[in-house]
Amino acid sequence: MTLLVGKQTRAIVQGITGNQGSFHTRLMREYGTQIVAGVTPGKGGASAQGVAVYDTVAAALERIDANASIIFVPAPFAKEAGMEAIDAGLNPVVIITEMIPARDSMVLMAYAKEHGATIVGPNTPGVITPGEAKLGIMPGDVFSPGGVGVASRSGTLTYEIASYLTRAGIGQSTCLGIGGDPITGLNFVDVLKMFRDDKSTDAVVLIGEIGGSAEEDAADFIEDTKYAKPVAAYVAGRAAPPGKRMGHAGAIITGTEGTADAKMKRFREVGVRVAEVPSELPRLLQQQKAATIQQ
Amino acid sequence: MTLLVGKQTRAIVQGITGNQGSFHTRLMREYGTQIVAGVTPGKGGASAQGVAVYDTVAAALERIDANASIIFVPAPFAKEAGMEAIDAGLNPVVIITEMIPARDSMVLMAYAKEHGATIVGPNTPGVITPGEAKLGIMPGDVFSPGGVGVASRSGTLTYEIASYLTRAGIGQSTCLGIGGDPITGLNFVDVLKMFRDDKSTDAVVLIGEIGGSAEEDAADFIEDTKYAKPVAAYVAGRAAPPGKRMGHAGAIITGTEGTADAKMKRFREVGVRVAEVPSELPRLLQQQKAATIQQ
Amino acid sequence: MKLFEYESKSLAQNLGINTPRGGLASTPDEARDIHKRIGGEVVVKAQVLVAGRGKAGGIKFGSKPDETRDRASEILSMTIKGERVKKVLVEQKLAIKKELFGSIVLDRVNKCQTVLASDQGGIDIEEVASKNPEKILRHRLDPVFGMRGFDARQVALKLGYGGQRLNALTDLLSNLYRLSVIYDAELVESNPLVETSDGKFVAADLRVIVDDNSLFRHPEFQERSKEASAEVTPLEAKARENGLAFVELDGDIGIMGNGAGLVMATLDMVNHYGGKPANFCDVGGGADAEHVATALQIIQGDQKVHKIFINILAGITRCDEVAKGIVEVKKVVGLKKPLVVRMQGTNFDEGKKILDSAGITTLEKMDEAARLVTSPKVA
Amino acid sequence: MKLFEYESKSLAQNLGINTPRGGLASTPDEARDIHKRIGGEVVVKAQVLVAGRGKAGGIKFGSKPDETRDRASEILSMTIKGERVKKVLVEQKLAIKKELFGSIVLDRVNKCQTVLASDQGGIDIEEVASKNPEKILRHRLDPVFGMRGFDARQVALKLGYGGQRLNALTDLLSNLYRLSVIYDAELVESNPLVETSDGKFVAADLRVIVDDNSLFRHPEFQERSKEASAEVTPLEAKARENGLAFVELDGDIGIMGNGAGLVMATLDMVNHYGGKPANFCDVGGGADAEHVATALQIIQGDQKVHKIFINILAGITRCDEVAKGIVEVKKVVGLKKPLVVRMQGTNFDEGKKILDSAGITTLEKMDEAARLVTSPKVA
Repeated sequence: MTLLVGKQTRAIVQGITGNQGSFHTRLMREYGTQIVAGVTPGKGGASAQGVAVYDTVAAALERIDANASIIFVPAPFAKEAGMEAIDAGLNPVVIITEMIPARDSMVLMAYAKEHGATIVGPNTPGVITPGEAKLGIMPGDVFSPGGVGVASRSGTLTYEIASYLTRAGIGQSTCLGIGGDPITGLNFVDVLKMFRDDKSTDAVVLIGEIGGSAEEDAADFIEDTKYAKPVAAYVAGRAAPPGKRMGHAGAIITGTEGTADAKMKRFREVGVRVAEVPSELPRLLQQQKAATIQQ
Repeated sequence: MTLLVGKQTRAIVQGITGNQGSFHTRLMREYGTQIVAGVTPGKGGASAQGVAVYDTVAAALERIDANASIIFVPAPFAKEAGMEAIDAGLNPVVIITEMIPARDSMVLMAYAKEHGATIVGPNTPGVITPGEAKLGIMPGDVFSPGGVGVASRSGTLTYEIASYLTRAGIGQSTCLGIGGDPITGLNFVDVLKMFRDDKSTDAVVLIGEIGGSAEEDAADFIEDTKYAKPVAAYVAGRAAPPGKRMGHAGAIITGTEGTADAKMKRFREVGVRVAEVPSELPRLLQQQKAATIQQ
Repeated sequence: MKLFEYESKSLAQNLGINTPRGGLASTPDEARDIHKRIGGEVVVKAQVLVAGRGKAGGIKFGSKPDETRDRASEILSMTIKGERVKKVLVEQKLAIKKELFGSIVLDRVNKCQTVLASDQGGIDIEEVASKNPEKILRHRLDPVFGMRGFDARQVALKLGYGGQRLNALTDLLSNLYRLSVIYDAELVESNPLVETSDGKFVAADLRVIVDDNSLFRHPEFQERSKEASAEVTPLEAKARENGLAFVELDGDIGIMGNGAGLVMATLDMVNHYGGKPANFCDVGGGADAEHVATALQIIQGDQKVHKIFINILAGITRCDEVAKGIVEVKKVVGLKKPLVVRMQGTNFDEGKKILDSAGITTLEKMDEAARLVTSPKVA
Repeated sequence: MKLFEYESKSLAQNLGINTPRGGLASTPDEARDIHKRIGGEVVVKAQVLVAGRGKAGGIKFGSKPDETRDRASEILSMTIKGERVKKVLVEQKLAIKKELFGSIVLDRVNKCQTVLASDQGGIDIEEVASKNPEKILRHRLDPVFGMRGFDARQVALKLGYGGQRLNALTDLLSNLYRLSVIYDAELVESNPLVETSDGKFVAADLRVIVDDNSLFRHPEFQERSKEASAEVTPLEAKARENGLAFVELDGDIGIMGNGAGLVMATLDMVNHYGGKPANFCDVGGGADAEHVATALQIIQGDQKVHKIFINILAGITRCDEVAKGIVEVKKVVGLKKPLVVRMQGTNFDEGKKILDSAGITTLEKMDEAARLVTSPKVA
């Protein structure tokens, strides 16, 4: 069983007839992902990118089998789209939509927890298992199959780092964006657990950024559980001033909390190798691997 | 372990300083119930009927151990009082308060379900295990210990029937009011399950009334599960006109639904003996017991 | 509390729910003027709270304003199931493509709200329910999260709609749900809910029942809830003002007791022994002498009552208080009808003594008392 | 979006939250008049969005109206942390018994709202948090059911209150929570939250930050959110109007890129190699030529920018579109500062060709480009 998404994934695209939904349905299918249906209210009976469109997820499931969802609907409707996917038993639910009100995310995450569903995002590039399938908007060609699990709070920066890894001959098991919002379904700790239990993953890269304490929590977890797989990290935003939102809703230093330096320091304290610039990551991973093998 | 309430019960009274709360705290204690604390916001530090009063349930639990709650707070605050008891892990939660909005009850029952708590009521006389303890407002002296479980949608009528049973030498295992509201924590089916699994109970009396389908659902359950213990019933409201609320919020015949005759008919179809007048019940129970033994 | 159609529609309009254009008239001339204003053909509908006004002739059509005045005049002089018609709603006749049924009800079994809907609207929905139960669609709503867009959409889809109409019907259902939340309605029902030939959905009729227990948080209904309406007889209104649970019936034996279940059982028992109860009167738990006296006076003030049965099983209530109340009535205004009193429980001895010394007999058993009050001995 | 103290208090008053009596003044004379109207002693407070106005001298007291006018005059001529003071709040001085701290924050880790409170208010709460962390009380709220009465009561109790004051503080906390719900606030903070000598609780100061992502459902903030405020520099305001995520910094290298993380990493790398970024500018995913051109023009229009670094990792974004945007700016207004362009990914070849033919060099590696733009070679 591949982590979160793989050959076995049969996904519904919610918001399939929008620009992004339609465009990425094509790219996901080209990458090999099974997209089995689309949903757009009021467009039932149409087809988008060769995929049948339904008015509701329930209506789609009367005709096809599915086990995952990717959501592109506009922010005001994203909470309910997530609930609709959860009610229908789809899992995981990947929410690409950005600019969702924090209160909506908060309620949706509580709903997901109650129903045992995994939410990736919101405001995420999605998740990819290179060579198998992707539920997301990442360019497939910068990734390559292999053993490094990558979790990130950002999109393009993940592609940048994945392409460094790929060029250095380091393939990836699963790469995912936890999302750039203050409230996301998965945090780094959740993902560290998944990677720990995933046989295809032998090392982990965390791509953090300023704001919140996801990185510190990950460091605590690594320390407390004596995390068995090597972890390397990069934290974006050392040059960011306090009190300013750096593009992502979650990327803001409040008071003295959430600075990149503090996060990097904490990572180093628990034995995580931290890159000063993203391009250092392949080298760090190789060093860390070597060190782990020596132990 | 006694059903719902017994010697082991250590109850908190929410709304202890009100007229009803205070009065019944005295009577419950006189009956032998362990009342370990009271709660009234703003009255922390006081004492009522010799019981220490706290401002919140959590504050009470910092000082004492408790495992059940009985709620007398006014209707506008009852939903939150129930949640407070549930959050504190008290179980069961008996809600005496009447006139609670149906929407509040609906939300509270969902909350209780999510947290695995049992709610008795609202709008119930409570629950009594004769000779052991009572969490409720029923007069203790009409009940006597024995083997008949009694579940009712009404208060005074339950006392009337219990006193018939007691006078006829038929004791009761546990008697409880499920509540006179449209939405209650327990319904007859829940109680039938409890009585089925309760070793102290060897026969069951259901006291129904017009409105809703609690009696029909009980009959279905008795039929479907080939209910092993004898059941006798009385249904109040044959003389009630359609469309009129007979005192209880839940006692209303809507359209052709919820008539006493239909309920009595359905009970008889599944082998439940139905009393024409309440005073018949002791005789019916004895007959039914005899019949069961013959089988 | 049942709302009149025109009240329900006024709330609905504020939430953006389509209703037919029209107006409320108390006189035939007002009805004619409304017709003049809105033009076309109109329907004139009796504003009553009882169900079944259509079959009773409370809905008529007018193609000209003068005709509308005449129809309104007819309806305004009607009494439907005991309820006098005081107002009529004059509304444009819709260009009906299809009549649906849509409602949001309190679902006692599932402890949530449930949508009931059907593509067979405009007729008695209970008839549909019994003849073609599969024609009624049931969709449960989450008790906490309520109706989400996709809940409404799924219902609209099952009713056979797609495209723009799907979205329009989804919006209307969502707004009916919002109505139920905002006003704590135990029932919101539109029958018929009309699909017009131009693809709109209109609540052609609308019934709203507000949860009585929620009235404390609805100041907007405070005045309304005090009005004696046809839902409540004058006697009931008077009794309820005095804090009694009271339902008027058509027999001749006045009934008073403590506890809804006990009073219902009392009515049943009186019936069982061949008597006919004149009312249901629950004085509740812990009633004092004054409360009992008030109840007794209201009951004996009712012309159709020939004898009275008081049935008290005292728990919180005390027999001596009940007795004092009865004696007080005897002293102040006199006992005007034959009276049977059954008392049992708390302070029975004290109560019995008080009644004995006032020359009123008390029985201790309910059965016995019911048999007595229904016998020719008491008349 | 941060609200000014006076805006936050106005919302709070509508919910029944006690705030000091007072008024808003734009001129010293207005301040004097407000003092005359409310009497007693007053406090004059600079209305700025930046924190730390107290230490900066933005809060002064007036015991007479004329004194208040003078103090207001001083404050109205101040600039606090770069923000010009345009208005002052003139409020009655409270009879303080105790200063508390109370806030409702978005709790990222627990995915809920959390109450932070302390009986040590009126001072920098971060100082309390670092010196006496046990003095800060944390109470998590259920993400779905929010703050129930007993949640607020438990907080008030832990702050040491009982009796009538417990209930009063409970009400105030409940209302602060309601404020956070009604206005989608990611922060509601009262510091100090004052217990007055007569036993009332008053939000002496109040900060509210509205979740920017919720603005679509808050028409009441629509005008306000468009205003360029001190929170946003004029350059930022202009960029944001044009749909760019933009933060002004104080260096000299203008930065543009696609994706918040990538742009942050670009700033870091420029810093790493000894450069100083002049801004953060994220054109987002799938930017077309026009969008890129707009961004470039805004960046080169900034006086302090000496050179520009464009860093694009094309996925949805296409290199040819980016190139077209750059070339368009060159044609229409000219490239006025030295420019380093790094591009990689979708349609790289087409993009490079377009830039090559316009005489603009492109690099493919981010590191290399960052080193180049920070070197003296580019000047």
